[in-house]
Amino acid sequence: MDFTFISGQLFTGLSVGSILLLAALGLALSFGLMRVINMAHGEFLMVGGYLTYLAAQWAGPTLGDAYLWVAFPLAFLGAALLGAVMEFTVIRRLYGRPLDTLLATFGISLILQQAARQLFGSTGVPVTAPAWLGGALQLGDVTLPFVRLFVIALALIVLGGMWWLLNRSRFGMHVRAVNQNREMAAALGVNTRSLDLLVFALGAGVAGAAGVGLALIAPVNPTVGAAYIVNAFLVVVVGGVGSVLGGAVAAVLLGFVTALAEGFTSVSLAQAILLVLVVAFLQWKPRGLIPTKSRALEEA
Amino acid sequence: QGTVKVGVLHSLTGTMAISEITVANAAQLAIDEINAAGGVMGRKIVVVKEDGASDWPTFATKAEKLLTQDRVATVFGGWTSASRKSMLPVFEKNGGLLFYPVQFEGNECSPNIIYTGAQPNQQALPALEWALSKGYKKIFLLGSDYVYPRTANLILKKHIAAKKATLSGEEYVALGGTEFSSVINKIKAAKPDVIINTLNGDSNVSFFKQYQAAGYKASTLPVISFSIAEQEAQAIGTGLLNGQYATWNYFQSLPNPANKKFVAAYQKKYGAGAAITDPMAHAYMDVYLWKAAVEKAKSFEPMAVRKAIVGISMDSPLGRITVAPNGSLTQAVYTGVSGAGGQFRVVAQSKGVVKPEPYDKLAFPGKTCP
Amino acid sequence: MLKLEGVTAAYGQSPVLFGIDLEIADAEAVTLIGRNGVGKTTLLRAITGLHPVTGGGVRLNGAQVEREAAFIRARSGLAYVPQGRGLFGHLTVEENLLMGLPALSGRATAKREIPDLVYDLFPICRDMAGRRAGNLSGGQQQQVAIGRALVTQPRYLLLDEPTEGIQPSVVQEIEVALTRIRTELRVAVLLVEQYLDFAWSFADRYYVMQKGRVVETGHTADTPTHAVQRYLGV
Amino acid sequence: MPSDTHEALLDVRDITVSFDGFKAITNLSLSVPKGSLRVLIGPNGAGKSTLLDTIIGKVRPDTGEVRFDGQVISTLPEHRIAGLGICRKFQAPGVLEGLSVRENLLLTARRDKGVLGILKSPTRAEQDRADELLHLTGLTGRADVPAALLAHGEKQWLEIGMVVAADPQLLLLDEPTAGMTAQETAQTAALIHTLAGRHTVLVIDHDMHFVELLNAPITVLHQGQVFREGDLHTLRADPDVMEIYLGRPRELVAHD
Amino acid sequence: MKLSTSTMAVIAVLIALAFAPLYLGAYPLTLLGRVLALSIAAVGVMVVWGRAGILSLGQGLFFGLGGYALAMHLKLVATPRGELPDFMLYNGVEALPWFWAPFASAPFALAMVLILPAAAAGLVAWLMFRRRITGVYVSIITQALLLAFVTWLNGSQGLTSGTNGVTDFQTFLGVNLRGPNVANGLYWVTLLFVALALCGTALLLRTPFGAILTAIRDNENRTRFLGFNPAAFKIAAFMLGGLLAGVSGALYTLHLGTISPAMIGTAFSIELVVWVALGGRASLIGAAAGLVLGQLVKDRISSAAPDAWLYVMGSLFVLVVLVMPQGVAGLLQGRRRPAPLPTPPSPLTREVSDAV
Ligand SMILES: Nc1ncnc2c1ncn2[C@@H]1O[C@H](COP(=O)(O)OP(=O)(O)OP(=O)(O)O)[C@@H](O)[C@H]1O
Ligand SMILES: Nc1ncnc2c1ncn2[C@@H]1O[C@H](COP(=O)(O)OP(=O)(O)OP(=O)(O)O)[C@@H](O)[C@H]1O
Ligand SMILES: NC(N)=O
Ligand SMILES: [Mg+2]
Ligand SMILES: [Mg+2]
Repeated sequence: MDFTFISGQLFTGLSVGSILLLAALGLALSFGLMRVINMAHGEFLMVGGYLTYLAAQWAGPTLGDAYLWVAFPLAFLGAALLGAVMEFTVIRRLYGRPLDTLLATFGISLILQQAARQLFGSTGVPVTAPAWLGGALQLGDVTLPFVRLFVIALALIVLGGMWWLLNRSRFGMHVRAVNQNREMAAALGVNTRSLDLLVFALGAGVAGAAGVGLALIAPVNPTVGAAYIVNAFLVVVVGGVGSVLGGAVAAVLLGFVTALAEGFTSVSLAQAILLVLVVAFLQWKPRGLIPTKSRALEEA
Repeated sequence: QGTVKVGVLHSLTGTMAISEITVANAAQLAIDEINAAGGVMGRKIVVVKEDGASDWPTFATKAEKLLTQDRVATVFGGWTSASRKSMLPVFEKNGGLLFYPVQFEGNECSPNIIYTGAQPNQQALPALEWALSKGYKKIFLLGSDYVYPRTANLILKKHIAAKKATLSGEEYVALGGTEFSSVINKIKAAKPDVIINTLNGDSNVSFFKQYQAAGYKASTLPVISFSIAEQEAQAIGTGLLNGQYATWNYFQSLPNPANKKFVAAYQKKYGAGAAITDPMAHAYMDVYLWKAAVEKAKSFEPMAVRKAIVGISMDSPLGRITVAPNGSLTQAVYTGVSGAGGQFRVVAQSKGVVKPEPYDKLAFPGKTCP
Repeated sequence: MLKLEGVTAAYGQSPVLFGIDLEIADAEAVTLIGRNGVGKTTLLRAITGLHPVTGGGVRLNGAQVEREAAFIRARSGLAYVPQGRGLFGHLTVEENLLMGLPALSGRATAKREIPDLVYDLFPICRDMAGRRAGNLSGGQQQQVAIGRALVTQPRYLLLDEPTEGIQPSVVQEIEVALTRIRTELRVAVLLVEQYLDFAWSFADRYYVMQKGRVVETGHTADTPTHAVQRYLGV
Repeated sequence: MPSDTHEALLDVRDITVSFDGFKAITNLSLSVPKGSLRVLIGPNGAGKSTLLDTIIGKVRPDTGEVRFDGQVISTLPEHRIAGLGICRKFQAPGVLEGLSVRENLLLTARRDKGVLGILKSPTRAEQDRADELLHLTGLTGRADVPAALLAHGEKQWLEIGMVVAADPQLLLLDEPTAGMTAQETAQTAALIHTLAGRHTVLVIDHDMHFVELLNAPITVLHQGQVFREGDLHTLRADPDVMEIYLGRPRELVAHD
Repeated sequence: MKLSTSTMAVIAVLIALAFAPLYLGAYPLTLLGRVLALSIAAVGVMVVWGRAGILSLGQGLFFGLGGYALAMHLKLVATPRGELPDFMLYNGVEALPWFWAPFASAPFALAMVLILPAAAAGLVAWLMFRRRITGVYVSIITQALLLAFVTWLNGSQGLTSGTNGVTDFQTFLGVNLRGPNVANGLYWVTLLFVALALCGTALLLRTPFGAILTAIRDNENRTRFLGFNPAAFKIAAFMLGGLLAGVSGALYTLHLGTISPAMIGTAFSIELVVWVALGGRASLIGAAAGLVLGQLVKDRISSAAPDAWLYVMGSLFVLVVLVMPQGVAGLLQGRRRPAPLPTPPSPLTREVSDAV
């Protein structure tokens, strides 16, 4: 194993971590805070991907590569809208029943996948990264593709925003209060219904925006969400449910573990190794890297 | 009395629907054409369409239903080897007949299955020959982690060794995998001349996006793919695939008249831009093959049809094909280069047709079909 | 004025409240007593909007509110300190107090901050501002919970057994605090209490509940505690 | 009142318990003789509940140890500690909500609590005991109601019934009268008197009427340490205790 | 013992099922046999989830172990003496792997059908419950373990035949599996196992074991302080669930003539849970019937309208959870006992409770 290879794998770890993080960030809201096991989270990523495609179709001819700047708001709003509808029709009836949300949202994910299949065909749609993301940064022998760097930056920006929102803003405090004791928050004048709607929609929107990033390196097709969902949950669990920073550390850690396992064994074995390591890790720290006591979760 | 039932069993939902729906469409097109022309031995074909749902046990269950409840004369279906393997006992137990239209790994010859897709020696080996002839000596094998790529590569490795070429690496990614960073890093370290790609389905999209991001292009490191046809090319985005190679028994661009007619008819029915692929062409042709065999046997009885089908020869969109005694096709092999609109331009083709060899002589010496 | 007219409520199929009539004038202190399980907590929850009424009306400052959501009622000046205190265990004491502010939205006059009076009445809110509320002892939590209710600048304060589990000296402090709340802030208080001596010395009027009904009411000044004891006995 | 460790059923030796650096209990020692009744009072936050938590194994002491009947228990898993005959009533009622009131009592009354032992149905004696306790706690009419549907006070009673049903050597009662009426409080005191002697009982409460009725030696805890020990009369006269705990509540004024 | 009407109804249904070969056609009978085999796993889900409150999304793991244990035997029997199973040959495996060898013996394989899943479930449960991992963590961990198992199966083709799974069986205990009367026999054997699973589990849940599972589900800490070791009971329940899944997997393998990773994956495991939810997670019969009827409906609709099927199934998931959290069985007995599950009684008092 030479130096180039190893530094290449380190970068791989970082970029895999950033993708895991992007896939998981929306879950920090819906799962971490609201305790909604949203199995349709992957489909929000998918929606983000399809909206990127549509943005390229509509805006591409006039804006060229700048379509990407249309894609982000479009994907955010589109996914948020979908999330809002979902919250309004289904999720709000299921607060406090995390295992039931798991089943219901799994159903929704089936519906969304099938809808995507009928709208866009079961074959995926092509999304090509703008030309200015096409090159790569050459550090000695190590190639750092711009697309990858872009995704890493995107993950960091979204992470920072979410952390601030949840831990530093008034809004975040309300959200945390509502999710500890919904009734009491209402009795103190918090409009819990609209807050729930907002938070869930926000989580969905974040996933939608993340979907833009993913579309640049992964396929956009009806089943792409399913590819990310398990890993996204693992990130949240390993990080410690309810902790955005824990999730970030976990994502990077899982990224490095993946890169190491892939680098030194085979890519096909790495996933199994990773999963077993995660389970072993949870033996050691059952509540993840940064644990928060969360009765709602334990009492499920 | 006036009709005959046949089954069409493909994944209409789930991960494999991406490939199989259009294959089912192609079979349906052939059936419609035959019905419009008066049917088979004077009987109209009635299609019983079932969804294998990308789930192998569902394939077995639905096959059982088609054979024991609907009592169909034959079934056209399957894509993955796994689905075929799970249907095989059902067909053998109930004496049914299955037409299987996709390239596969060989090593199997059930009397109840007509394997019309390429055997390894009709796709993988000719592709290797072509690569070697172009002077690519260091070969990297990349595939999805399932039986077809693994077995195809096992055979390729024997031949690479026999031809004194170099195997510079071999990697498998789980079906549906989307992350290729490590793979590309390994490829970078191995510095191959060419990649032989047996990735299936969506993984190809990720692979080519990330391959390009890492600074590769066809001119610097060509990729020869066995599971990328016109349809997949569209999904990947042709920009990413430009100049890359694929090897098949069929391309949409083949100029023969049967193909022109097929392409026109398909696009008329399913949309002008519809891409047409090797498995679709095989599926379309399978229906005509079955019709010819029924007429030759003068019976719809599956085993009689199976017996009659050997030796049948016809001009199809793939060119001239003949059914060999082992139930596979003697057919030509083409290597194409990807260009505009997801179409492939043929750059090399086999000398005449290639006989099917279910068991590779080098990898599995002494094994033959009964 | 807070007024209940024939309020009924149920848990699923089983009715718990059978036509409750009750009235609290502005700045009045009223106590509600009754044995375990007669429906006192349910009644308070029905008033706040946390439990749906199946019939009857709740009037707050003259407006019918029995169909309004709990947060609307909180914004109209209704504050609630539940049995068990209902603090946000993972939030700090200060954050818990800040959580009283949403009740001020839509009220133009209100200053959106924690009134000094809260720290004045309950110094613990300052001393323990940064601690997680869930880690406080019972008595400390009770004080924070009342303090938080005051942050909402209520006109009506509903308290469910605030002395339960509180050390005697703090009970006394709470009594002092509640009396100041009444007199200085002119907040009306509805107090559910098992500790009769406390209830009697604090409240002007009383209601006795039995099996989901109000069975007796009067002025505490006119009625010695032993006269209502029989409702609380076996 | 230090007692000979051989007689002591419960012997807490010099324990310290801290949470994230905050010391809830500091070098506390306490021993309770077999068959005795002991009352524990002290300001909110003094560490009373934490002491019980430590005895039953819910929290582990940083230093020191807890002995029961001569055996160190502060290292045993919770269910083993309970199995030795220690049962606690929690401050907030902790009944088994999905089970009926009777099932709650029957389960606690079982002797054999192992996985295989559980397969045996309740004995006649256990059933009789459950009926008796239903009567004692006034829950006979609610016997088949799921415990989730009980009111707060009824849950309190049920939990007292469960603690008695378990027939432990040591009963730990954390504010058993919280939310009870004066009459119920008196009943509870009477009940505790019938238990003491055969059982060892440690009671925490803030209700001085109740404490008075219990008429037992009192330990005052303050800031995680034993502050005073004595009878109610002495303590009421103690200005320090008044300062930290009793204040000058109405009943004191009335009774003095 | 006096029989309740519901018990009588169940017995009537079982009798009707016993005579099904007389009045059902070949395909419906095959289908019925298969879903009955699956219903045994559903009974396990009812115990583990409905009673103990542990939502395992990895039942496929234990189902798969039972299935593979039998399949390995069947494959060895179908392989000529002295040869390797065909897929090993194609993957360049030269000698029979050590863990395959003992499966040549039928008694060993049959014992493993029971032991492997139960032991694996016991191990998984021990790892989780020893560390007091609960709630959705369990769901996510079981799903991850299942995924690891499936990934390993897929990636170890020389040992497991990978994606294709183990196929092409010929005989079992001397019976030709493709023979003419095998279908009826297999059906009856399956029905026998279903009846055994139902009766055995029903009897078990009537003992205080059933009550303690409920107690643990509702308040694990409290049961601990009452002197019960919740981990032990949860492990026992999980092992029972695993055992039932394993038996189910073995029977299903026999019915289908193949076992492959795709049959045991996450989709399978979640669907299993959903059908149990549909029937009623708190009721044994509900769970089993939910699975049987759900699968039969699925077969029908997916044939009639494959495109609509996913919409139907997705909506069904949502509706079951929203409209009938206790499933159909819960609706049927709704009058008798208010369901305690959906409304956690008073979050207000709970919040500051000392986490009992
Ligand atoms: N979540 C619930 N579901 C069903 N019934 C309930 C529920 N909560 C309370 N009840 C029932 O409603 C009745 C009234 O309960 P409530 O809590 O209002 O009584 P309370 O007067 O406050 O008693 P306490 O003095 O014990 O607090 C009781 O009989 C109780 O069993
Ligand atoms: N899990 C915990 N984490 C952090 N601090 C804790 C925890 N449990 C208790 N404490 C702290 O330990 C101290 C003692 O608490 P404890 O509950 O034992 O008091 P108490 O004497 O029972 O009070 P009360 O009479 O109000 O019930 C309190 O200051 C409390 O804040
Ligand atoms: N046979 C294949 N391509 O799976
Ligand atoms: Mg109450
Ligand atoms: Mg306490």
